[in-house]
Amino acid sequence: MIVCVAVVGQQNNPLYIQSFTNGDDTLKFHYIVHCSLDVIDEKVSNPKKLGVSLNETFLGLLYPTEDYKVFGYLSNTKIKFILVTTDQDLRDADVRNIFRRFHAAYVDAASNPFHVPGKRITSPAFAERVSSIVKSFGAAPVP
Amino acid sequence: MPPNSRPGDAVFASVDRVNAELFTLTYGAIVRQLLTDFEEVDEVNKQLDTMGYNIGIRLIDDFLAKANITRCSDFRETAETIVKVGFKMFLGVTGTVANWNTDNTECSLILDDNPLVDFVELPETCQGLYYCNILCGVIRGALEMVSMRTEVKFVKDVLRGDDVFEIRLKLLEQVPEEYPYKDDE
Amino acid sequence: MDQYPEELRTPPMPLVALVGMPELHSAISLSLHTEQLPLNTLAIPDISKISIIGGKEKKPVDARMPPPVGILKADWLAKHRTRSPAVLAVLLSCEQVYGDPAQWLQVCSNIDMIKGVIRGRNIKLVLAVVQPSVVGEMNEDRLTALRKRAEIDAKNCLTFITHDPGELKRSLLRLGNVMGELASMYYRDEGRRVKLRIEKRAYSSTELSVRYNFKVAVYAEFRRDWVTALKFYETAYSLLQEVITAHMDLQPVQRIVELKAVAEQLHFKISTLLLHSGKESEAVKWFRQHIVWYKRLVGPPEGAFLHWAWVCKQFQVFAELLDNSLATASPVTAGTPSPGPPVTDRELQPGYYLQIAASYMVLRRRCFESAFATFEAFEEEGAVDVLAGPREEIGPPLYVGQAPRLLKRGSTVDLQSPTEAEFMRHVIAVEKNFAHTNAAIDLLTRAHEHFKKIQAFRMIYQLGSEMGREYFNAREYEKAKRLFDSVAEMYRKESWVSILGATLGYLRECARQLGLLQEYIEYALELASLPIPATFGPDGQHTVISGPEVGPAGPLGQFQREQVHREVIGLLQGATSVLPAREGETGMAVTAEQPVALEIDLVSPLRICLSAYVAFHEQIVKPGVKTTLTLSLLTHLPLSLRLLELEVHFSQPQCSFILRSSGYAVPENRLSNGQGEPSESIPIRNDDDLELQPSKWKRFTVDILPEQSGKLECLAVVARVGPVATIRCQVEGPATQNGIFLWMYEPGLDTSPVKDSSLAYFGQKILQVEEAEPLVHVELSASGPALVGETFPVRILVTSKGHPVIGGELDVYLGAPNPAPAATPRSTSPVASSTGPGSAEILRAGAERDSKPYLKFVGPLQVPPLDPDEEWTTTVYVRWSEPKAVNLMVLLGYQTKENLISDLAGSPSPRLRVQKSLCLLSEESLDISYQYVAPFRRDSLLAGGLASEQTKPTIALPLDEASIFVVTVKNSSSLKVNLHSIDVVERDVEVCSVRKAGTRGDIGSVRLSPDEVFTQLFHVRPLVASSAVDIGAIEISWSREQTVGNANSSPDIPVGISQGFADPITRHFNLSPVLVESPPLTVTFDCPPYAFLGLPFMCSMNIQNTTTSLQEVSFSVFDTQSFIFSGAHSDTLSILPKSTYALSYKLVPIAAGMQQLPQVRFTSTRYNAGFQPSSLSTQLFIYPSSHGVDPQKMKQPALGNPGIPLVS
Amino acid sequence: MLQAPGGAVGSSTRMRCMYMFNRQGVCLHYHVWLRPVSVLSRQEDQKLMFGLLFSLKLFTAKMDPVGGSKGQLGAAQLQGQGCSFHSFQTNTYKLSFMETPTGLKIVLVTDSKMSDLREALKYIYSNIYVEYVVKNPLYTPDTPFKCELFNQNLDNYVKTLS
Amino acid sequence: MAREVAESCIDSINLELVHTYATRLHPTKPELAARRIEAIGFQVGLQLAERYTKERPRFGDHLEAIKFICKDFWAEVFKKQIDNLKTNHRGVFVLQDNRFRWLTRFSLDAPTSGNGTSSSEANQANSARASQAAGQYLYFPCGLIRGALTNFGVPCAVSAEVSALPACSFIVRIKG
Amino acid sequence: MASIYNLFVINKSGGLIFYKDYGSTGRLDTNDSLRLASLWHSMHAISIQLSPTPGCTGMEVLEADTFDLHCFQSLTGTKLFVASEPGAPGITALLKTIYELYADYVLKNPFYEVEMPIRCELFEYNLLQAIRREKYSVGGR
Repeated sequence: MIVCVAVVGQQNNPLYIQSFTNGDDTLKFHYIVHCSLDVIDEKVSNPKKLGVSLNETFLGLLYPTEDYKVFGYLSNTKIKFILVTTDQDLRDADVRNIFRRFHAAYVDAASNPFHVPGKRITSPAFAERVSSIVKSFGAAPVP
Repeated sequence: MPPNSRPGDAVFASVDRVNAELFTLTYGAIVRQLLTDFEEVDEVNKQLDTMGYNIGIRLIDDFLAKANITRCSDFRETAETIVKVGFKMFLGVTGTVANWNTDNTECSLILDDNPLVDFVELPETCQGLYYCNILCGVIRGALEMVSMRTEVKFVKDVLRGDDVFEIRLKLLEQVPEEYPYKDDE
Repeated sequence: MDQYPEELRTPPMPLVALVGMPELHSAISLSLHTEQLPLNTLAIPDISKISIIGGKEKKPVDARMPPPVGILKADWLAKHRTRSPAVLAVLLSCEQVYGDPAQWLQVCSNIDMIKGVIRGRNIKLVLAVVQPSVVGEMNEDRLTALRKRAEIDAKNCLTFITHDPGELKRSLLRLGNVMGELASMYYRDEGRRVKLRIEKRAYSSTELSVRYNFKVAVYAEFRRDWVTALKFYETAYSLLQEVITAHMDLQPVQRIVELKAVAEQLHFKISTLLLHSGKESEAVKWFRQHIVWYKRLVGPPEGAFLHWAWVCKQFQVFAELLDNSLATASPVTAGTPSPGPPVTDRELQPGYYLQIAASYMVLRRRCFESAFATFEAFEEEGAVDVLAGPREEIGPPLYVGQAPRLLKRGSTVDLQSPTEAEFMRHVIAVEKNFAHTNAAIDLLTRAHEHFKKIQAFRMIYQLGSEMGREYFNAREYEKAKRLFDSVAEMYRKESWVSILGATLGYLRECARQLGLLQEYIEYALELASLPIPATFGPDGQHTVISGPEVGPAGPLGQFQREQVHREVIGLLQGATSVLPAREGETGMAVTAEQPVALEIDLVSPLRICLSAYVAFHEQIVKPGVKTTLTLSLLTHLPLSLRLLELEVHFSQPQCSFILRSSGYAVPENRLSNGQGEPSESIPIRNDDDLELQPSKWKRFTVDILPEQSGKLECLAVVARVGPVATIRCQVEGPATQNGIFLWMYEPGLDTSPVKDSSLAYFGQKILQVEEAEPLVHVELSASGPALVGETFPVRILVTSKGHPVIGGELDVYLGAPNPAPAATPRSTSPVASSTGPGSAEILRAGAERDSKPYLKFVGPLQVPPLDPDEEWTTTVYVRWSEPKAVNLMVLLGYQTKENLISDLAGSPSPRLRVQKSLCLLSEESLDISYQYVAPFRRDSLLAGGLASEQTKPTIALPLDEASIFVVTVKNSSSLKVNLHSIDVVERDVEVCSVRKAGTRGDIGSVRLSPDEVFTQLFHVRPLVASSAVDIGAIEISWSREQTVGNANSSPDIPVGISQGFADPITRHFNLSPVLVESPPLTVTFDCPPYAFLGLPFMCSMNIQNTTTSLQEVSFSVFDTQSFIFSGAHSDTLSILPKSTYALSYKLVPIAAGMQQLPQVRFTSTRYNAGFQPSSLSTQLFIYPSSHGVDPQKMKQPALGNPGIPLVS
Repeated sequence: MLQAPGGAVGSSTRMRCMYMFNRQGVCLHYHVWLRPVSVLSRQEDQKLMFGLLFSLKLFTAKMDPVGGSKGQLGAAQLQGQGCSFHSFQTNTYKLSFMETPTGLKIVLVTDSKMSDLREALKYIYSNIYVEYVVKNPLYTPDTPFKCELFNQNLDNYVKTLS
Repeated sequence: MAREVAESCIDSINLELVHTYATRLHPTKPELAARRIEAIGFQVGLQLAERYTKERPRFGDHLEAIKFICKDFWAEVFKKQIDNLKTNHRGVFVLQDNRFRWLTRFSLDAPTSGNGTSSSEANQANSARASQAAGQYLYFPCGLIRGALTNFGVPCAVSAEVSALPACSFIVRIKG
Repeated sequence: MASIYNLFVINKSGGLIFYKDYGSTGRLDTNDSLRLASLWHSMHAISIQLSPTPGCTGMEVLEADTFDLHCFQSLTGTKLFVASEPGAPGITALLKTIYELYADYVLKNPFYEVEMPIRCELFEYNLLQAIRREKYSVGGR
């Protein structure tokens, strides 16, 4: 299940970061997401070495931590989308699909005239959409 | 509906159309810029209304021509036309007219959707903003060109949590045509 | 990893043994070691020591044996690598073999003994007969006999030739091959044997099959058969898992420890092998599963820390393995297709594992701390750690992963192994001395190194904060603070507020612990100002950031920000104090003794706490003109902030001012205490509202009155938060404002500091104050052209038009005539060096008491202070020594006000300058010429003059004769000039006397209009003959004609200064020296003053010889048509010394009017020089008739009367 | 001298001229193809024309033999109220007239034989005036204009009229 | 099927946008007005860039981004592609549109010739006025382009030139 | 059967000298008819002034939304005009006939004063006949 989703801006500043656990461990995810930016940089800077198909938005598994897997997606406008999941093995296709919906949600949020590009996303609608996406992925609060 | 005026969707089908995104976003950007320029919401509402007015006085001709309307002297029928033909022809949406007052000088134009507000979420800082206020201006301007002085304002706004957009339309007077040159004749 | 024993770390090497002929051992073992598959050699000096060969009799296993008390024998590996060889080589010298039977028997018995030893261990045997020399024949049947004895086939019995290096080499090689083969054969057999058992499953417990598989694997390794080895290790590994799952019931700690130790060993082997064969990702996947599987095996809580220690070790070791293999292997490629989730790049980074290891190290510490606490609680008195007992009582563990044995307890393992309690006591005792923090930090540092290599800087900073946390836990606050500081910097840059917040929490705490008040406040302010409230989705539950990492600040959120805010503001206001770091101490506080003055420059992270923008409403103003300034303050503190005062500082201090909250009463001691109070002079404006609302612009609009020209920049504002707490904040122009970082990512429309949109774009924090217009009028006036020699007055009029003139200095100097030098006045020094020296000079009227009426002008004139519309005038004089046009330049420098304040400020109020120039022409007033004239009709022969005729004509005068000296003065100027006197001053009266001719002595004052000429005659009588007589000089005194307001002088000469012209100018004109000589001959011409037409008359020439010698003079007369005469036309006559000869003619005029008499030319033969009277003196007027003319007159001879002024 | 630029060039010889008035009687546009005679100054002419239109409307509105009760002659009317007219003809010319609800009056003067021009006027209004004048960003509504595009398109169009 | 509106809406809003800022709000400060209008275009550009590239792989380089503008982006917004793209290979691109949709209705007063002025010079005067007038209406599209490119990580400055109505070209200068 | 609504006769100075209503709804009272007449008179004059080409004699046909108006002007300046149903044919001819009747029965009437309102049964009678003859329906009687 997805425990954390994040949108990170062009300046690598967090635009939106939301964790879906009940535990008081939110900061942990900030660290994880933030570090995953390194991996994204690496992947983008030398795509072939890491066997990413050139310029594909979906970056695949960035890295696993002890308890999580971190997936990445980089839009054409250098917006990064990051998923933290607990699942051991996920089908790329599924994750890709999640990201696509996720991106779509972002694009609409970004189209809100009152959303200034590059700023944190506070749109409730967006949050709503995101959590529904997450839920649809079978996210259930950890007991 | 006035005689021999074409039905709204026919007109809409006939006019040049563009993807609404550009329009929606442009309008949004303008509103935001105005908000940054004049920090007061009321001032922005005013500005939007003025802009609408200026648009209206031009747009009316486009409308009459495309919708093939040769005369509109009856207020009731005019209101209908706005909602059924006007909104449809320009915004691709139709609404309804409701809440006529007894002497048929006031009514509500009701839209449950309009392309201006796609993607829009009002930040709490902008309470009191009538996001679509430009529409009021347009209607006012257009009607003035067909010699109806009106007062147009939003009373319901989905963005503010209402169920529909409701524009209150009030006819102040119908200006009769008179000979401008007093000197001779 | 290096804590592993050698035999585990390195791949095993076959072991062989040598016996006999020790002298050869070293050579042989060396060569064996260098075999392509090297062999370790166990060298046994002689047969008697053969027993050291380890290993026990192999007895067949049977199922009835009880399950072993351990899984892997602790020493088994070591034994096989060091003590039980695979092959034994016996070296015999040939004479032993071929020598006398006695020795031969010895050999045989040895062989039997050896066979005894190796039997049952099926160690392979090799015989080598050493032939040290060529001599000594081979004896085939002895050799075969030997073989028979040793029961080995021929190829294992070889001869070893040492006498010839080539041979030796070959022999070594042979020996090596044979032993190599045998060795691998041995290990294969051993392997087979064990495998057989496995297949038979002829034993009770899985433990054993683990062991056997392990053994098979090891034997395979001996044979370098990695594949097999790997296979069996893997089986062993999985069997072990069976063992564990078999009895998952609560295990005693020791058991778990053992099992995990075995697992660790097996896994180590596996990963080593995988990595060696370049299968990194395989290895990684194995490791993953390894961890996943064993992480669960925590065991009883009191032993948890052991578990985490173990896990930690797994990671650390794997990291090291990976590191080594990466160091050797070619660059890894991820995503090699293989089952299971792909291996990411990260997982091939040693750093990745080290970091995780570190986290487990931390976990280990935590668990230990709790375990230790409980242990302390229940530990009975005086219990001792038996396992820490003396050496001899403690035996090494029998099996891998078991505890040491307590030997004195008894003989069996069960007795010897410690109880659970003892064991725990022991491990806790050990763990107590373990420096977890250092270990963790060490791991982190190493991880740090690795990530540096791949520039994963975010990871690096995360490691940084982890280290920081470790130090913080270890109460090493300086170190922690240093780390956190650098980390914070990074998160600010990345504007990851949440993490930054946590870091600041730590920093603030460090500052508190270290007693750093200022920093404490700064961290607190920043923390409070962070845009944390909604770093999360809007849904309520998530508005705080929490987790173990948040540290002392506690969960981050609006509430906590507000707490921090109240706390720190209270501190600044002096209301509260920080709670002390340790009990009994007093917490830090802001007091008069310990005031706080914070600095917020343009890059300070505290700008989010307070930032200031200013915009002048104009770009350029004139000094002294009021202009408006908008000052905007912004704070992002969570609660409103009330300022007591707000000082605004400008580059021109006199513009600075203070806004003072009307509520605020300044404490008396403010002045006394020495903190940033430059300015009680600063004007104070009361403003009742100095309260800043969170994230809302506070805008002040104030009037500024700049007085100095130049740029006026608003530098900073100083906000007084508490009586002794100020925040100084540098200001920016609104145009530069593009969101305050961190907050610029916050939603909400960012409004600009100034409301007026155009000001927002074009507003400047710098104001250009123009130079004040010099409102002073300087006027130069002079009258027309000047005359050389006179002191020509120029009037300078300074009029102040509008502003006062203070400390004015007037500089006057001459420049080249127009075009005037464009260069600034300063560049050309006063009193024009530019114009030729002395051609003109500037003078000043001397004071009354001064001897000289005029003084040379030096240095500038001081101008008295002038009030607006006052005027002041002065006059300077110019005197020319030669006609020349010059530019008179006047430079007035002054200030508009007293300079004292600004002098203090170091910036003198600028001097305004006015420059004026006037082109002056000068003319030569008079030009003077003179000539000498001989007396009338009396000519002297002056040889000198003649002699020097061809050379330059020097004027020669007859000695003691009164020659006439004519001085002509012409007015060459364009002005009327009064000529007061013309005199000749003799140089020496004895030498030559000069007398003014004419009756009137002084000419009085003659006025000469331009070009008018005046002539004055003198009689010059030289008294001494000399070649150069200096007669003296002409002295002319003149003055310009007084014209009061005459037309041609353009600016009227003000009456005041006309006196400049009044006094006459005297000019001297030196006469060039003349030649004076006494003439040898003098001719005096004598004739009547006039004659009548037709009437004859006489005229004569008296030739006087002044010499004492006879003079011959020839003469010739030339006719003229006006006269007829008789007498010789030419002749030569001799004149006696000192006598006179008269030569006379009678002439009859035949024409009337002024007629030229016949010319006579004399030539002195002596001096061979001719001369004739000037034609002028030989003219005569002829009356047409005598009628009306008194004939009497004709009688007396008329001498030319000198003294008549000849006016030409 | 009232010959407008590019007027007659190639355009149908049957066209004479065109007037456009706004409701305030301002002549927004005056277009001449062929007008040998014009008695009055341009202003007078235009004013007179507007006057005529206005009176004619009053006339027809009053005259209207079928429309029911009508106010008395010259009573102020709302835009588009009452009976209006669409053309009249004399021996020398025909005048065709149209008025939009916005009070825009378009007058087309042609030779007297010209057929019914109501459609033509509508076309000129919707496809030429609206497109090239109203939608021209440089055009200030309700002011006189002489846009090139308008002229071109108008000329091209009237060529097609018989 | 994406939602549609009448093109008149776009035209009107553009027209009024310029009128509001250039004529009503900042009549005396043309460059301020320009900035505002451009800023509005910029935001829209950013957003459109976001929308239009939702489903496509990332651009490899600047040129790809520019081409995208010329083709897909232009097509989306103006229903046609840029007619001609030139570059000096040193970061300057010229996008030429021979019939820029938003200028098609631009029409000036016909030169009131006939009285002396030769139509040629009148025309010149005209086109001069035209470009001057049209200029204001190009700040917005300039903003659009800059916004989109910026969002693609191509920081640049964009200016426009009107040659002969309704043709115009946009000059993109890539920064750094 | 096209219908005629009314007939106006105006003298050269624009005075209404004859008006007959043939059944227009909401018929005109005298004042109105007088005003309309003079209004027509002046508009007729204006129409001449506005002619783009020379030789204009003024409005002949006016096509209104609900009726056509045909106008005949005699050389003496007398104007006759009728309002008829739109597109009613032959009105011009009718007017001619009416003019002849005017000549015969009005002008030749010794008691008739020129330029003065016409009160003359004969004229009216023949007028009606003529209209009938030309087969125009006249409303009312």
